[in-house]
Amino acid sequence: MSQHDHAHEDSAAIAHHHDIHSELPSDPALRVKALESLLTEKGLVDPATVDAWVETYESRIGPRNGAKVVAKAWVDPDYKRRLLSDATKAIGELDMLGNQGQHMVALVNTPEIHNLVVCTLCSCYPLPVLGLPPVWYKSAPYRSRAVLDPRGVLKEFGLELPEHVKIRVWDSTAEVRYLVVPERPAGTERLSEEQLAALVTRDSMIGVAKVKA
Amino acid sequence: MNSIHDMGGMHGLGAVRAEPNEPPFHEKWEGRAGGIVEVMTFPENFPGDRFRYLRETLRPDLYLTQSYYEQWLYVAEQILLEAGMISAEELRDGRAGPSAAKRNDAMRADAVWGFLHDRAHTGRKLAEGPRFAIGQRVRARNMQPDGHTRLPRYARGKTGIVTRHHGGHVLPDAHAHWQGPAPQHLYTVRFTARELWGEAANPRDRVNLDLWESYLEPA
Amino acid sequence: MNGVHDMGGMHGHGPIAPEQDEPLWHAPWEARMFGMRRGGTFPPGFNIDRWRHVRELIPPYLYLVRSYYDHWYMSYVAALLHSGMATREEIKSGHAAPGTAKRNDAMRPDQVWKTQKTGGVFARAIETPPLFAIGQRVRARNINPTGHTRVPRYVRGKVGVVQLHHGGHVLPDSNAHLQGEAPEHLYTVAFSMRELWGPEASPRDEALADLWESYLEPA
Amino acid sequence: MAASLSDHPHHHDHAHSDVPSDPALRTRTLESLLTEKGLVDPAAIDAWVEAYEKKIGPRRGAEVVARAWVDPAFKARLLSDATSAIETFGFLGREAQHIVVVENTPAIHNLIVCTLCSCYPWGLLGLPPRWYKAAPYRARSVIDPRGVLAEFGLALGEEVEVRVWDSTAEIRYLVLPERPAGTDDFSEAELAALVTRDAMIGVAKVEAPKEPNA
Repeated sequence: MSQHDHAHEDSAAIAHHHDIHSELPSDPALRVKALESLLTEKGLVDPATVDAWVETYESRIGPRNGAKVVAKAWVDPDYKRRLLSDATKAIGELDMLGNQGQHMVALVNTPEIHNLVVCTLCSCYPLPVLGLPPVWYKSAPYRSRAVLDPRGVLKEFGLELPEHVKIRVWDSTAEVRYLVVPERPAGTERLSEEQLAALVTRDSMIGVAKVKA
Repeated sequence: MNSIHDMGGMHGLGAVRAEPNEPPFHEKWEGRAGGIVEVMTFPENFPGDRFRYLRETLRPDLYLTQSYYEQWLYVAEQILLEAGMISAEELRDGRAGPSAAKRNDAMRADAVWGFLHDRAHTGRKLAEGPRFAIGQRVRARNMQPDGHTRLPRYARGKTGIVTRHHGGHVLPDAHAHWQGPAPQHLYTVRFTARELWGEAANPRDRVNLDLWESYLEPA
Repeated sequence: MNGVHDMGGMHGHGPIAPEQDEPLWHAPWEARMFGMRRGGTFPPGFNIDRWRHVRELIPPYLYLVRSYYDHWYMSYVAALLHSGMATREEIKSGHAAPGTAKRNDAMRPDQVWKTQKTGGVFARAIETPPLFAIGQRVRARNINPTGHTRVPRYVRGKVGVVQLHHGGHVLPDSNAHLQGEAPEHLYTVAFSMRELWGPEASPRDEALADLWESYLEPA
Repeated sequence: MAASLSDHPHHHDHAHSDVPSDPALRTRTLESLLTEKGLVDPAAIDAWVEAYEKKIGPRRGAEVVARAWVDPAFKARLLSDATSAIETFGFLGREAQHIVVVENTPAIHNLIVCTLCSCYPWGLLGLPPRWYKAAPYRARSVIDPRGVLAEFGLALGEEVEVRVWDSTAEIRYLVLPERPAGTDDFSEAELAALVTRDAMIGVAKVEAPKEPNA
């Protein structure tokens, strides 16, 4: 059986199991509760491990990581150069690599080029530097139109770019993860790296917003 | 409009479930719904293409789950709401508002058979001749109108051969948006399955589409 | 697989409506589902490519209406059922069948941070040199596999310019179906908006996608 | 021709919620409202339903097919200008104004679909079956016609060319199936009785009779 036929059989077999959903309650809270109790009884999950994962992304991993990378790039030209030539290594220097963020590329916004990140196929997102993605990033409206009408999408975020700016939309179709380095806002010359990091928002590191002074 | 209705070439939509000696209407209401939408009074000069366009604006999940005639109800409601012939309150209550005047020009039963065999159609005489000839290689333009169009996504940018010319026909892309019939020459274009789907497709198979002149460019 | 998940370029999905100060979890069950996916035991050889493909196989109407972590629930359930690690009755009841032996190899809390730090490396060394160079014009091949692939429909058949080369990476089309990692050179290719969407698109903007060597051919 | 965005009904925010979810109730509600406003006459609805339940159906298309099988001159007219050839039958009209007949031969098998909605030759075949209007058929018939035909139990040889016709305009297609062997002494009416709706869509062949004149 050719690789193609095998894939076809395999997909059909998996899809068949999705028909269980007509026999399950629609409320996801009930279903997830039942799943956790089943997996615990079978020893397929340790609830304490579930807690640990939740806690990791609630308190240890989030957009503040990415903000630190951006602020450092703003104040340290040599770091910025390293970030541009090999973001994986440069972000690794700050110990901010990890699952869904092992192969990094930094996209520097300039007055002429504005970068925007999407995953049209699912929800790929640089978790170690930005934490978990917002719902809109994982939803059909953004996934469908970011590549087709980026200017229209940015308008819905209240960001209108002048005609002369070139927009580059990066569709995360592989395991490469993208971090937008927004433009440093004017009037922040005297701010410390920490103060600069505090200005950097999650949305500006996806590319749907600019950083305001 | 690149919405869920344009499903040519999609996978994952399940197996074809053909029902042996299937009745035209599975439940009584389906016949009533079909009948309402066919014989009701439409707004003045209502363009038929708009009916298809309004169905495309149905929310994607509803489009995939609601039955066919229920989607007709949605379209009929939109048409009458849009034209102000019914109000949202009237639709909700199923009762005419206090000031609503009753019309007496609805299609009568004895006119239905004639209506179903009426020969008004979308063909139009055109002054200038067709731009493309039978046998000519043409490419379906890579266009992404967010309004109504009859050029499916799977054929855009693909090259085929003109095999038939149907003369002038009303252009849905304009008609569906009250921009008049704007008739254009209509052609049947034949594409090889391999042009559409790559070399894994059967070498012998073909797909034919009826495409308006503005959809096409010389290849 | 040309599933409903491959939505780049679609209309009809409505406004984006970003939520201000959105919480990490919109309900406690979302957090539990997240933790189960990241900490739970999966069938032998299961991998992230297969996880994405199981999710793509969710029936389209459910895919469109169910929330994100509900997709995770449906995908984990399908993986468990497909591999025989759980039965439909167990999924429905939430209890292991009587007499089921309890495993003791589930991930422990003290392994979480290390897993988060080290997991998800997909780069692989490859002996063969890259077929394409930075700056070279390439075309995304017009392939329509029914199995898992990461070349979205909107770029297939389109010509772009290689921007980046990432070395060898695990090939999802093979890995998702447990046919081995089959690593290939991975490139980022830039497509002008006009190449993707036609002459009415912005003259300046472009969309880039990460594409494996087997997805590409010289243009 | 770019459509102005203003005329887009934003389907996300208008009355999805406050129409009855049960379609039967939703139908009754609309019918009673339109009747009260004089926008529809229930008797006309009855007439429409009866027309498609009893009078307009695949038997019409079968008559045209049988005539083409027995009358070569008619068949030639049918293949060159089906609309005028069918004129005399009185079948033209709603969803049957511009007809093209495509002939199946041992070398070519035709299959009709409407990937964008449900276009179908009502005047010749009546209202389309549910599977014709549903997503699985619309999605796959243009990309995997042989797979779809296999689901209808029809296996075609590699040497056969499958031609799929996507009804994207007002042109309505009818398949002229191959005449089955063993029907040489059949009357036109007996031939018509063999012709099924599915054969005229292209998802089936016309079966030869078990025994002649059975």
